[in-house]
Formats: sequence, C-alpha cells, structure tokens
Amino acid sequence: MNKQLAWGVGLAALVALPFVYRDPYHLHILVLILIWSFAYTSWSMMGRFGLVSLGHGGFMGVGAYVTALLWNHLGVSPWIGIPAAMLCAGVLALIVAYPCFRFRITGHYFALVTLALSGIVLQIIIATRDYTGGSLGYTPERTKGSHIVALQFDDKVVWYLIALGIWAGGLAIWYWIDRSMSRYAMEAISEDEDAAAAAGVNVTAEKLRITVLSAVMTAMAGALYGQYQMFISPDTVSGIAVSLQMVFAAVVGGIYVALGPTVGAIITILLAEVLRIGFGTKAVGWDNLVYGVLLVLFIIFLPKGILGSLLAWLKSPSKHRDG
Amino acid sequence: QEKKIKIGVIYDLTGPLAGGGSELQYVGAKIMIDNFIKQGGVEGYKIEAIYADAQSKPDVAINEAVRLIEQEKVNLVLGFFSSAQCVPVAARVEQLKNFMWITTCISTAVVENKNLKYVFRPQASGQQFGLMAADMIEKNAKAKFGKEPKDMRVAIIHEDGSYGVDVAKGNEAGSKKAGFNIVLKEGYSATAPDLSSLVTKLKRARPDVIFHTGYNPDITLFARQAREQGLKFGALVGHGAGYGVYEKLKEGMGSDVNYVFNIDPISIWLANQSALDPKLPPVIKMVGEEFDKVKPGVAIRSAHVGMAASNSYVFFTEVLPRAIKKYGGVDPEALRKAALEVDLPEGGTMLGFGVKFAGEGSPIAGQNERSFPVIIQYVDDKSYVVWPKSQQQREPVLPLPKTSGFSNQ
Amino acid sequence: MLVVDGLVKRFGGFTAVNNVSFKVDQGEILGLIGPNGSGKSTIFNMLSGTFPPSAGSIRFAGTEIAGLPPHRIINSGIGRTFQIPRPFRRLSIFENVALAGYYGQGSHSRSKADEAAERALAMVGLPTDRTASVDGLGAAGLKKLELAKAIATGPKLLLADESLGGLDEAEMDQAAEMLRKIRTELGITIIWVEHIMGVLMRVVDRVMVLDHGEKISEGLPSAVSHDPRVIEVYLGTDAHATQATAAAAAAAGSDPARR
Amino acid sequence: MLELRSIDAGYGRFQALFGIDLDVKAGEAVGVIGPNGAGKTTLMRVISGLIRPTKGSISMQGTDVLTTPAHRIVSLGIAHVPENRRLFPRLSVEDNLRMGAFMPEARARYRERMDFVFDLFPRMKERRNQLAGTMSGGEQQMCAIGRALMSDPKLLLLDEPSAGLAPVVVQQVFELVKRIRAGGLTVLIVEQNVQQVLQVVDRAYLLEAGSIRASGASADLLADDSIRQAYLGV
Amino acid sequence: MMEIFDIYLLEALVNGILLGGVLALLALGLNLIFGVIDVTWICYAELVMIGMYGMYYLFSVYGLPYWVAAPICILLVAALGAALHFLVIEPLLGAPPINQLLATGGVLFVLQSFATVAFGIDFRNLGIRLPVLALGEMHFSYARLLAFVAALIGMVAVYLFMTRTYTGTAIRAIAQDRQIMALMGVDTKKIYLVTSALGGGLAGLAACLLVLQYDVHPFVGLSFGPITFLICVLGGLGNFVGGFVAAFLFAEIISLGGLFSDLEWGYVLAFAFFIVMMFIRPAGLLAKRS
Ligand SMILES: Nc1ncnc2c1ncn2[C@@H]1O[C@H](COP(=O)(O)OP(=O)(O)OP(=O)(O)O)[C@@H](O)[C@H]1O
Ligand SMILES: Nc1ncnc2c1ncn2[C@@H]1O[C@H](COP(=O)(O)OP(=O)(O)OP(=O)(O)O)[C@@H](O)[C@H]1O
Ligand SMILES: [Mg+2]
Ligand SMILES: [Mg+2]
Repeated sequence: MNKQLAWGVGLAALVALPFVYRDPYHLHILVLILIWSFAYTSWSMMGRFGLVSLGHGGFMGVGAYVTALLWNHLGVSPWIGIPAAMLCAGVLALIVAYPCFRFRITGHYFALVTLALSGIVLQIIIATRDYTGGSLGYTPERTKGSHIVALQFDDKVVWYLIALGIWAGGLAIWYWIDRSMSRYAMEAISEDEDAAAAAGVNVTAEKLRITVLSAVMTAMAGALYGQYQMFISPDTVSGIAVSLQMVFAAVVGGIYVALGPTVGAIITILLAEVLRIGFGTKAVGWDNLVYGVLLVLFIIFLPKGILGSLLAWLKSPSKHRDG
Repeated sequence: QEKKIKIGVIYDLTGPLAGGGSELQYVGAKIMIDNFIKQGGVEGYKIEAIYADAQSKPDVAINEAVRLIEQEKVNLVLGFFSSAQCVPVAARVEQLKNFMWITTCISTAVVENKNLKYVFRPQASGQQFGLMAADMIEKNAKAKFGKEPKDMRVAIIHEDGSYGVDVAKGNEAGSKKAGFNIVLKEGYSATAPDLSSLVTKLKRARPDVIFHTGYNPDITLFARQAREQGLKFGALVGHGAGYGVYEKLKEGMGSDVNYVFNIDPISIWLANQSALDPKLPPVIKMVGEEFDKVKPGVAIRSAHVGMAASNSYVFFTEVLPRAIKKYGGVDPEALRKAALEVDLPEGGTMLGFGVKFAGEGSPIAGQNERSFPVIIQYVDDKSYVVWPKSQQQREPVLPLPKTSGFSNQ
Repeated sequence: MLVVDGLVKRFGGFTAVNNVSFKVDQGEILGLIGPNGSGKSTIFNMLSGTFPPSAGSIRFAGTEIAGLPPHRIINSGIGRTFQIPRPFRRLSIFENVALAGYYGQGSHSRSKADEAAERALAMVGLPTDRTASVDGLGAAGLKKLELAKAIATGPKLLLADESLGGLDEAEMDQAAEMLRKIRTELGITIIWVEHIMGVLMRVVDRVMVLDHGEKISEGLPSAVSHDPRVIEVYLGTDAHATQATAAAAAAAGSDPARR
Repeated sequence: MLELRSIDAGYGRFQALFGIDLDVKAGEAVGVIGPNGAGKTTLMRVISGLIRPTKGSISMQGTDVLTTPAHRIVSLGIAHVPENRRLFPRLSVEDNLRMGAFMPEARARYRERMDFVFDLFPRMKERRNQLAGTMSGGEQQMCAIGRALMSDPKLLLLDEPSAGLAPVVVQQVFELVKRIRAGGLTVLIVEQNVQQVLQVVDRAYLLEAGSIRASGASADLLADDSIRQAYLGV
Repeated sequence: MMEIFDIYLLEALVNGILLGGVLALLALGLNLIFGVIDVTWICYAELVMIGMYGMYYLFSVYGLPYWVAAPICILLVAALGAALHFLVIEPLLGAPPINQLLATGGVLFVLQSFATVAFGIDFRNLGIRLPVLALGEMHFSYARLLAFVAALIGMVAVYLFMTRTYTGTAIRAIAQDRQIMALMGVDTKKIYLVTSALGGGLAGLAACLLVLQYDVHPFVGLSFGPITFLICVLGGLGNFVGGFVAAFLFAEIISLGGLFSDLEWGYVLAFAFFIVMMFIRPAGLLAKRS
C-alpha cells in the first residue's frame, strides 16, 4: 500500500514539475532522458533474460525513419505512422529472431547476428539516400505551430508530458511482465533451454514474444525521438553505436530492476553533459576519456548496475559486506 | 549595465571530423574572435565567446546549440563544419528564433528550400564546388586533352556522407551540362577498410578525369591503392576537406600529390591581394602570423583556417556594427536585418568573393549569392590558383605530365 | 499407451540408439537399464522431444509424437526429469514447479498452476512456501525438485532418469516409495532409468535392457536378472546380480499392488 | 601421509566443516561417509586447495598444504576427482587426459600414463577423439578418474566415483580402487554407496553436519548397529 | 554482360584474397581471446590502433628502423593486452558475459579518447611506400602480400600451439571450467596472462602490417572492429582455420560485391551473408554437422 502511495506521489510530482520549473534547456535534457529511458527499458526487457541484442539500433532506426518517411512522402500522420513503424520493427525482429531461436543461436552468436542487423539497417539508410537523406539526416516536414495531427509541438512542456507518459507506460509493461508467468519462463529459458522446454515452455515462442515486444517498444522510442528532435540521422538513431549506447546505459543502471535503465539514462546522459560542459574546450577529449573510465569502473565495481547494486546493498543484512 | 554580445562557437574538436578540417576551422574562427576581443569589442559591445565541441556527432551538436542558446543565452551561434550538423541545428535555431552564422558546412541541402530566416551562410555551396570542377575541365578539354567535351571520360567518386554526396551532385550536373561521358559515379563509406574494387572499376572505366570528394583517411587510402593497382588518369580533382590539408596529403601520397587539383574557397594567403579591399591584406597577415603561432612549421597554410577567419570577419565588420548602429542591438532580429543588408562587391572579403545574401522568398534564403570557390593546383609543394580565369595565378597543368606516377600519357 | 517402433538416433557417424521398439502399458512402471552409454538418456531425449529421432515412430496415446517440439510433447502428457538436476536457480522452489504447472499442462491458468505446484511439492515432500530458494537444496532435494517439476506438468507418462544417483540408502528408499506413490495415487505411468538394482528391481513391473543402443532383453525383473547376457554386460557376476534377483523376488512375493 | 588438524571451512558466512581431524597413512584406503550435505565434498575441496579453510592445518608428507598455492598442490601428489566429474566438455577425451598431465613432472611420463589409463578404460581409447561433453554419464566418470590418474599421484581423492555408473562399472571402479591400492597408491574416497565402499577401504570416517561423528576400521563400522540402521538401510 | 569477365574481375578476385589476408590477420588474435578463452574484447581493434600509433612514434618520430620498431611494437601491445586483462577482465570473470562486453566497450571509448588526447586528431602515416607487383594489367600491393603471408604463418603457428602444446590445451580448457583448473596443476592467472599477451601480441602484429596500408587516427578501429567479430563467429569461435576461410569469404564478398554493384551495397551484402550463414551453419563454416 505504502509503496503504491510512494509511486503515486512520485508520478504526480513528475507531472507537476514542468509547471513549476521551466528552464528550457533542463527540460530538453529531461525529455531526452525520458525518451532514452524508455528505449533502454525496452532493451532491458530482453536483456535481463540474457538475450543480449546489439540490433536495437536497427529497430530504433526503423521506428524513426518509417514514421518520418511516411509523413514526408505520403503525408501519413505519425499517429498512424508510429504504429506502422512499430509493426515494421516487429516484423523485422521476427524475421531475424525466428531463425535465431529456431536454430538455437544464443549468447555471443545472437549478439553478433543482431549486430549485423543494425549494421545492415544503417547501411540501407545511407545507401537509399534519395529517400532517407542518407548520412545528412532527415527532417520530418514542419507544420506551422503545434499540430496534433503532425505530432509536432513547439512547447517543451507538451513533449515532457508525452515522454513522461510513454516512459511510465514502459515501466507498466515491465511490471506486467514481471508479475506474469512469462518472466518465470524467460528466467528458466535463460538458464537452461532444454530444462525449460521439458517444463512445457515453448522456448522459441516465448523468446520471440519478448523480442518482438522489445523491438516494437524500441521502434516507438525511435519514432518519438525523431518527432521531438525533428531530426534523425543514421548516427543518432541507428547503427551499432546506438545499439552499444543502449546496452551500456541499461547495464550501468542495472537491467534486473525496473528503474535500472532509467537510472542508467540519467547517469549516462547527465554525466556526458556535465563532463562535456565541465571540460569544455579547455581540455579537448578529456570528457570522453573520463566518461569511459567511469563507465568501466561502474561496470567492474557495480556489476549489477548502479541501482541493482544499491538495492542489493540496502537489502543485505550486513550492509558493509557488499559482493 | 555593460553592453555585451555573447557568441556560441561550435566546431568538432574530437572525433573523425576534427582531423578532417574542423579543428583548423576552429583555429581560424578563434583567431578572428580573439582579434576583435583584443580590439575591445565592436561598437562598444564587449565580445564574449563560448566554445563547444560537437565531437563529430549531430546529436551533440544539437544539444550544444540548444544549451548555448537556452542556458548560456548566447546572441548567436557561429561555426559548424559538418552539414549533418548544420541541418538540424539550423532548424532548431529557426524554431528558437536565434541567429546562426555558418562558416563552413557546404551542403546545398542546408539552405535549399528551407526558407531559413535567421541562418546565414557566406560560404559557397557544395554544388558550386562540383560545377566549378566540371567548368574547368570543359574549358580546357580541347586545348589540353585534345578532345571534344563529349569525348571526355569522367568518373565521379565520393564519400557517401552529406558532403561527398552534395558535391558529387554538382559534379554530375556540371558534367551533364558540359556533355561529358560519365563513365562511373559511385559513393563509398569514409570508414571503408578497402577501396580496391573501386580502383578496379576505375581501371576498367579508364577515365580522363576523376572528380573525388572525400575526407582524409579515405583520400590517402584511395591514392595508395590507386598507385598500387596501377590506376592511370589525366587529372585528379579533389573538393576541399581532406584535399585542403596539403601536409597530410603529402604525407600519405608522397610525390603523387604533385599536380593534384583542389577546389575550395581560395586560401586567403593565395588571394590576389591587389584585387582585394585594401583594408584586408593586413588582416590576412595577422591571421597568418597567429596561425603560425598555433601550428608552427606548416608548409602550406591550410585554406580551412582562412575560410573560418574570413567568414567570421565578415560578421564582425559587416553584420555586427550595422546591427548595433542601425537596429539598436544584438538581438536576433537586429542581426538578421543587418545581415540581409550586407552588400560587398567581389574583392570585399579575404576569400575574394563578395557577399549578398538571398533573402526571404528565395529558394536558397540565407545563402551568399556572391560566393564562389576556386581551383588550386599543387605543384612542387606550392599551390596556385588555376581557375576561374579571373583569379588565375597560372595555367593549370593538364593532363598529368609523364613524371607523375598516375599519368596516363 | 506408448508404442515405440524402430527408433534410431545417430550422432554423426555414431549410432547411439539402434532400431529399438517397445511398448508401455497404462499404469505400469517400466525399468530401463543398461550399461553407461547404452542410449537410455538418448531414448528419453527423443521421447520428450529434446531432439528428434533419426528414424522410427513414437506413438503416444494414439498420436504420433516423434519429432514434435518438446513443449507440444510435454503438453500432450509426457513429463521428464533430467539425470543431472537442472533447476532454475533464479526462481524459487515454488516458482520452479509453478512454471511447470503453468506451461506443462497447456492450460495457462495461474490458479491451476499454483494448485498443481502445491500438490506436486507436497507429494515429494518439499516446502510449499513461495520464497524458499533452490540454493538451500542438497542433492536429494534437487532430485525431488526434478520430480516435482515433472509431476506438475500433469503427465500421464513420467520419464524418470536416475532419480537415485547421489542419494544415500535411506533417501533411496524414500524415493522409490515416492515413485510408487506417484503411480498409485496419481495413476501416472512411469519409465524409470536407474543403476541401483537393489531399489529398481523392487519397484518396477517390467524391465527392458539396452546395450550399445540395442534392446537385448525385456521381461519381468526376476527373469531379466537371471539373463546371462544382462549379467555379463550390465549386472556383473557377483553381488549385484544376486541383490537384484533378491530384490525382484522379494518384491514379487510381498507387494500386493502387483498383479 | 595426509594430516588434517581442527579444520573449519565454509562458503562465505556459511560454515560447512567444524574442527575436522583426519589422518591418512601411506598405502591406506580411507572412506568418508555421511548423509547429503554433511560436508564431504567440502572436505575434499579443502584438501585439494579448491577452497581454503578458515582455521586449522593440513600437511601432506610433511609439507604444509595451506601455504602451497592451489595449482602446486597436485605436485605434492594429490589428485582430486571432483564430484560430478567436471570434465572439459568441449575438449576431446584425449585432451582432457592431457590436461591431467599438465604439471611438468607429469608431462615427461605422458605416454606411459596414457597407456595405463587406456588399459584401465578401453572405452576411453575407443572414444579418444569424442568431445567429453557428449559422452554418457558413466563414460564421463571414467574419463574423470583417468584424468586424475594422469598426474601419477600418491594420494587419490575420489568424490562419489560410483554415482551414476552401471553396476558392472561400479564393481570395476571398486576393483580399480583395490588395484590402485595394490600399486601403492593411497586413496581417500567419499561414497554414498556405503555397503560397497566399506568393503574396499581399511578405515572410514562418518561425517555428519560438518563434524566427524565416528571413525574406525571398516569391519567395526559395518558391525555397528546404529550405523547399519542409518546408512545401510538394513 | 560478358565484358564483366575480364582481367579486372581476376584482379578483384585476387585483391579480395589480399584483403582477406588483412582481415584474417586481424581476426587471428581476436579468435584466440573471444573464440577460445571466451573473453570479449570489444576494444580489440583499438588495441591495433594503439599499436599503429606505436609504430608511428617508433618509426617516424624516434627514427628506429622498421624491423626494430615492429618487435618493440608487438611487445608493447602484448603488454597492453595483459594489462587489459588484469585491470578489466580479471575482476569480471565471474560476472555475466555482458558486463565483460561492456567493460571492454568502455575501454574502447577510453582508448579512442586517450589517443585523441595523447596523439591528437591528425591522421598519421609512416610514409613507407612499398613497391608494387605488376603482372601485365594487374597490380598487387606488397604491403598486402606481406599481411597475407603473416596471417598464414600466424594461423598455422597459433593452430599448432593450441593443439600441440600443454599451454595451448590449457588455454582451450580454461573457458570451460575455470575453477577446477587448479586441480590440473594449472595456474589460471598465468594462463590468462599468456593468452592475453598472445592476443595482444597478435594485435600488435596486425598493427605493424596495417600501418603500411592505412593512416592511423583515433578512430581507425571503427573500420575494422565489427567486421573482425563477424569473421570470428562466421568461422566458428575458436576455429582458426574457419576464421581464416571466413576472412577470405568476407573479403571476396566485399571486393566482388563492390565490383558488380555499388561499394556501399557490398557491406549490406556481407552483413546479410553473415546472418544467412548463421542460420545455415550456426556453429561456423567448417563445423561438423550433427
Ligand atoms: N558453493 C557453495 N556455496 C555455498 N554453500 C555450499 C556450496 N557448496 C556446498 N555448500 C553447502 O555446504 C554444505 C556441505 O556441502 P557438501 O557439498 O560438502 O556436502 P556433501 O556431503 O558432499 O553432500 P552430497 O552427498 O550431497 O554431495 C551443504 O549444506 C551445502 O549446501
Ligand atoms: N550429442 C551427442 N553427440 C555425440 N554422441 C552422443 C551425444 N549424446 C549422446 N551421445 C552418445 O550416445 C551414447 C548414448 O548416450 P546416453 O546418454 O543415452 O547413455 P545412457 O544410457 O544414458 O548412459 P548413462 O547410464 O551413463 O547415463 C553415448 O555413447 C554417448 O557418448
Ligand atoms: Mg543417461
Ligand atoms: Mg558431495
């Protein structure tokens, strides 16, 4: 009961925030954090079960580009375009993941097949530049002012609220899975596929479900990112670098706890901003150096992620012996 | 209260683009800004510059631009090397109604059909680069190659980023206009580990002229593999970026660099000083001296430095004073009106060209209509302007003489 | 209820199971014995769908199941345990079994799964609280957990692979008792692989013996334990054979449940 | 040969062994029996250095085992056949055996030891190129024992060697233990199969809940009623 | 259509083989680390990058002859490999594999920015221009022939080392059951040290040869990193011969794909080929089918 109350109060506070505090740059960072948190949460949906995908950059790219292409070329509203993009990402996930699971491609192999997938999506976006703008990036065509059909708003507060809603939706899905039998099945599969199958679990189907869900959510994150930034480019929403960025942030935050990916997004985005601004152009390159070193240290010393390790530490009876 | 103008300056100081020329641009802009700070500002306004590193990533560029505008409350953002950054940042600046002064990003797409109101680019566009290259070859075909333009075999190769694609479009348009026989047109990734099949295709296509647009590691990789595979041709025309950094080019290509062409806004140190506004040569000298302090011992001072310096200079001498005096301040609206009124004739800038921006309603609003690049040729560790005729310092050497390893003579 | 005909499994060039046919009747306990590497676990793996047979047919309750994916086979009423226990360590004991209850029966109902889990756990004598961790279980506990998982899938036929390995004598007796209870109380048919003859022979109705992937003998325990071939390749000549015979004889005489 | 004095050991905060004293004399075969979870495996691990005791001392032929780095303990002549075999599943049988002869001392006699093991387990010779992980349980057990014998040990630690083996093989294993003893090797063996192990060993310790409850000659233990009842199921 | 089957096709074929040599050389060390001891070094290509800088400094700045600089450079990267292991991998040996992947991913970042900070953003190059082998219309680069030969010798040497020596066998065993290695008398720390140094040394070797063909800059690793991983997997993890063959297949696809269509589609093709092969032969090109 108390926990629910805490959640309610927290969420209300978050909703109220932009009406009290409206520094635009900080709101901008917050919106980015929320959208990326949602993307990282989506990744963790499967990552937490040992399905390490390096292909989510591809799904994100599909989400962003399909939405924008439909809008610019066919005038299809993002309200239809986003579901369509999610569908595309889901189908793509299905096409790649089904044989993977069918042929028992797991672990490193799975990670690298998906890596190749994000490589392909990236290359295709670049190579079909006549439609996608190639590496120059792509801008959804603007309508004047706030336009609900175009899902374009100049007011950051609107975006903040949208991103907040989506983010909360992501968490809700997480909790829903967490309490469903699917979680047991996925935990079992991640430990021992044969044994899970012997318990009656349809291993391929369960893995596919979670993969498609994760891909579809990621595509949605990509589409939102594109609508918010009003600009997408292969570098920012697609490819291997983006995939790695997702895995990084999610793991640094902690993939086994619901808020872990969110913490990961907060830490990585803030850290990058603070370091970049802190070092500025006085010590060029040092911000990335420090950022990298910090990430490595986080992962070595907090293997369960920042939030995961923190929670474990709070729970452990003798608080001074953290493993 | 003290009068002050705050300028946000954004270039790539790290990441792949930094070495591709962005850092040199940064040096050039900084020299000029420091110069005006030293002079105590402009028209009673102190100048404060806040520098930011876009790290060769568009999202970082966007974030930094937003931060500088919204957090640091700068009056304008200046700089930008990559068109992939210019496009989204320009859109943001428009949305936030701030002011943006682009010193570099040359892609036509930055301004074309964007109806930009607050974004200005004194720089020539990528397509102009491409057109210029075709123009020189067309005019020299008969005399130097002994062929009609329609018999000229040209190949267009380019890195597949925004920059290469844009210039290649210009190459193609120019070639079509001149009636060349385009035997190959192909893009490749600047990070490709191998270009040998491209070279093989070129060998098969036997072009007289190769139009090439690339950054740096790919240019040297191409040149190295071309030499190793015995590619022969009559001329190699590069288009800025990597081709503008002679030091690196020479390091990678060795003696093969001789007679290579490069298209860029003219290097301010090569400009025909007698044709320039008389107040400019001392500024050019100052920039050169400052540059030598930053990077001592460079054989040919990079054109990148002068480009950023000159384009910044235009802002400080033409836009800013007018905005303050005539429109009463440094708000974006004042800057915008001032920029639209700039009217410099040819010879009015250190880069030789004049400045007049296309205004609202034009399909290229914000673009300097009087800018043009020039073609230089590297000959024995020196560079000479060889095209257009008006700026020519010597006749282009065409086709490659037999002494060159690439010569098809 | 189970009819296996001409079952073959090859790994590369090696034939692990070679043309094996047998039947299992409703309600019986069939002992499956044979030297190490004779193909017992391989047969289990094919029956439970872990991998498809190279040739042959498996008919269960009238339908052909050879080559079906494992979850379909489990849902159709075959449950199995693994020779080396394979618990899901990130789930609690209860969750391990509830998982099997949920997916194994194909009903996908939460309450039914919980019910099945409680019943199965009570049956094998493991704690039924929801949070007890697998890590606290010793070898015997893990074997019980394997059984509980298999039972929770609501099988009509249970494949039990070496349920006694690593148990001490007292625990073995308990386990044997448990198998008997599973048969009588739940009416589950069982195929049991085991190397401990003293216990196995006491419980099973019928024994089938494999060697080098081929069936070499089949029949009542008392008969099989006298088969010279079986003694030679499997039982050895001394104490075991006698022990097995004794156990078989004792069981035949004392157990009223046997027909 | 081997002396354990008041050994305490455990996993993290969990203590599994309490003040164990144990002796094995050269040429002896000694058994350790006890219920599941009594700490038998832990005891073996402590001796071979896989886990370090929190208290106590161990010496092997006068050398302090506890100050010897784990990977040098084999060189003292202690070979451990771990519970559940623990083969290298993706190495061939032959490579597994090679790993058993990794120490420089053993490498010199590699061929000879290999022949010895192949004589003992002809099945291993037949399957020398098969990946260990694909073999049946019994085959794997043979391979594990073979691997330990490759190092030409003085003291062999066997943790439940008969688990999962066919009766013939179980007999063979116990035969083998007898033969190994006859060849002068000292054996410390943990078994659930109390009946049989007591027939091979000279003495045995009864371990319960981490402490030694009883010890004595096999014959005496076999005769002890309470033990018969608890562990022999009779 | 026939005109495509000309001398240039042959040249592209041979160039594919030579590029294959380069990729095979890169994949060699990674296969040892990633394929055999099952440790992920996402930053492998960045080790090569550091090695290339090492060569640049030793050769161009300190003026050592190439043949002196090369061994020093190999030792240097070997030491770096060992350091990477002890600082980053060792503490994570017990953690989930993804943590290793990420920690070394972090190192990738660190090495790139370190190079930016320490060596600057300029492109560097040794300025050595090896002669060219000309066979009529076809020309081949000695630098690539050299890399090809080195890859071949390296592959055979590593293969023999892995299968014929005790240390090699221990290296193959260590990923499968680390805990009981001590029972075999194996000092696991030492084995990891040897392997990491060897993997690093092979990266160093690759660096010495690559620096003859490529400019070095902090991001040069990006050109090779992902492709090298794909090759290791395509060949079958830990399968050196398979890795070798895979490198050539990949290179031919890039080379011929580039000849028949656009260069940029060559990569799409190569990636797609990888995915399809994963489904057809999940355990690697040369794996025995079950
Ligand atoms: N790795 C471990 N971590 C934590 N506890 C452990 C570990 N291994 C064993 N234990 C615990 O230590 C105790 C003794 O275990 P041990 O394996 O030594 O018993 P055992 O006598 O060999 O039992 P068994 O007959 O089942 O093999 C048990 O309670 C067990 O749960
Ligand atoms: N995946 C595989 N690849 C190759 N051979 C295999 C594979 N699985 C099993 N085998 C071989 O098939 C034979 C039968 O193995 P199986 O596990 O069925 O024996 P088992 O009768 O269960 O023996 P145990 O009583 O020792 O458990 C063995 O020789 C084994 O090595
Ligand atoms: Mg078996
Ligand atoms: Mg034990």
